[in-house]
Amino acid sequence: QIQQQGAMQNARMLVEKLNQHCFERCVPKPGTSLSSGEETCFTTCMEKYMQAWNTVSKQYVARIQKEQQGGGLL
Amino acid sequence: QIQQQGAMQNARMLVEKLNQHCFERCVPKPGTSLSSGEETCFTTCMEKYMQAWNTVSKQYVARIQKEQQGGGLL
Amino acid sequence: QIQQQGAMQNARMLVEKLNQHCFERCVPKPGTSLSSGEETCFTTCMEKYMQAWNTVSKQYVARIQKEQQGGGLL
Amino acid sequence: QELQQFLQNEGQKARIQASIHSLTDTCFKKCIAPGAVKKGPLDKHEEPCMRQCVDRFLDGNLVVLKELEKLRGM
Amino acid sequence: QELQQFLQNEGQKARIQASIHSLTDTCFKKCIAPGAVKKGPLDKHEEPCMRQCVDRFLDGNLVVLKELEKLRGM
Amino acid sequence: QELQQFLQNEGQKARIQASIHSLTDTCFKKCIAPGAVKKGPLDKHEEPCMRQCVDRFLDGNLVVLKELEKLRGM
Repeated sequence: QIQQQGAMQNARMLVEKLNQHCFERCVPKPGTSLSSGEETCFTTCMEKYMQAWNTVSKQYVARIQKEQQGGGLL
Repeated sequence: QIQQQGAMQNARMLVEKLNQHCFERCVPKPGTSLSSGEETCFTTCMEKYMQAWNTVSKQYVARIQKEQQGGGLL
Repeated sequence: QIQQQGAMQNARMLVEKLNQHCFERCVPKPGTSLSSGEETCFTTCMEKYMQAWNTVSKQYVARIQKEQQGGGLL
Repeated sequence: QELQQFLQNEGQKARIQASIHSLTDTCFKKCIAPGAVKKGPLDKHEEPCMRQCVDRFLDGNLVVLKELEKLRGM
Repeated sequence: QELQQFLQNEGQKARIQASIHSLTDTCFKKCIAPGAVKKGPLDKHEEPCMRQCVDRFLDGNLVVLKELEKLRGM
Repeated sequence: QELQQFLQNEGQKARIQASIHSLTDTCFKKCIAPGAVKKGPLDKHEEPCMRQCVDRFLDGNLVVLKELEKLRGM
């Protein structure tokens, strides 16, 4: 159950960071409604951010594994 | 008691953010003492920040309630 | 044991902030390897940051102690 | 079981409070002109700006949530 | 009861440590010129700047606390 | 003892996840041009930039760790 909580917290954190980040970028001056340009920006930004997170995760984990193996062999 | 702790942590967090924020704004270059201009800036900044927090709290909670009702009706 | 954990978390936090900060400063555009200039920047930045943290710690604790004594005497 | 419900509610409350703090910070930066803060309550530009900032932020969240559901459905 | 006291003290210690980390970050940005960091220990501008930054930050805190007490008294 | 091991592993996992979130944030700012985000997947500049950003960040960490060990040995 602790593991499940960990996964949920991880997903929640991603969505939180993503919202924060894309809001900063896509809505410099909040108006009376979200313009269609701002909405498009949100979806584009969200896709990019999730890909970026994926890339970082893979690269990070691969590097850590490489370092641990290297440490074990030396 | 957990509820009390929650309220206290909330107040503490507000004061912390406020201090952080108003220090950034009011004291660009820290000198040998707080000038009276910097002191005035602090009180003004603090009032604004607390009002801003109030406005955000109300708007946020109202919106969440509206969405939950909407969700219930659909 | 809780105290030990506290000390370890403190050290870990210092290293984390330091890495974050010095990376921002020393590597504006990440390339295919760390240049020797970037590496030098990292060691210099690290030394400065640790000294800065030391100075802040001393000044902060001294001030808090002074205020508590003052409060006790008044 | 009641205890678990209670703890969950407290957890949710803590998350909402944290969102409000972070949103106050974000919107304050967008809505209160940089530099010295003007004396007095939120003025006729600042107050609606803060409210709209909250609403557009939550609009943005909805866009993201909808997209995430679309991705899930694929 | 002793355990509670112990946990409270540990909690306070953790908060002070967190403040010191955050303040180091804030003051480093204000006091150590952006761009490449200069080699060597904190120089004759950086060192007093860091100390004054801590003191002015805590002065600011005091201004805020006094105002809050005034508001409470109303 | 197994429980302790389990909790330690979970703790380490949580720290790695937190690092990945923070690094995504840092590298997104460095690698995805400010302003409106371009539609589509990470392009041929963004993708290697994100990967190199992770690697250079971890290179930087290593430099810091090595320096810390040198300091310890003195």
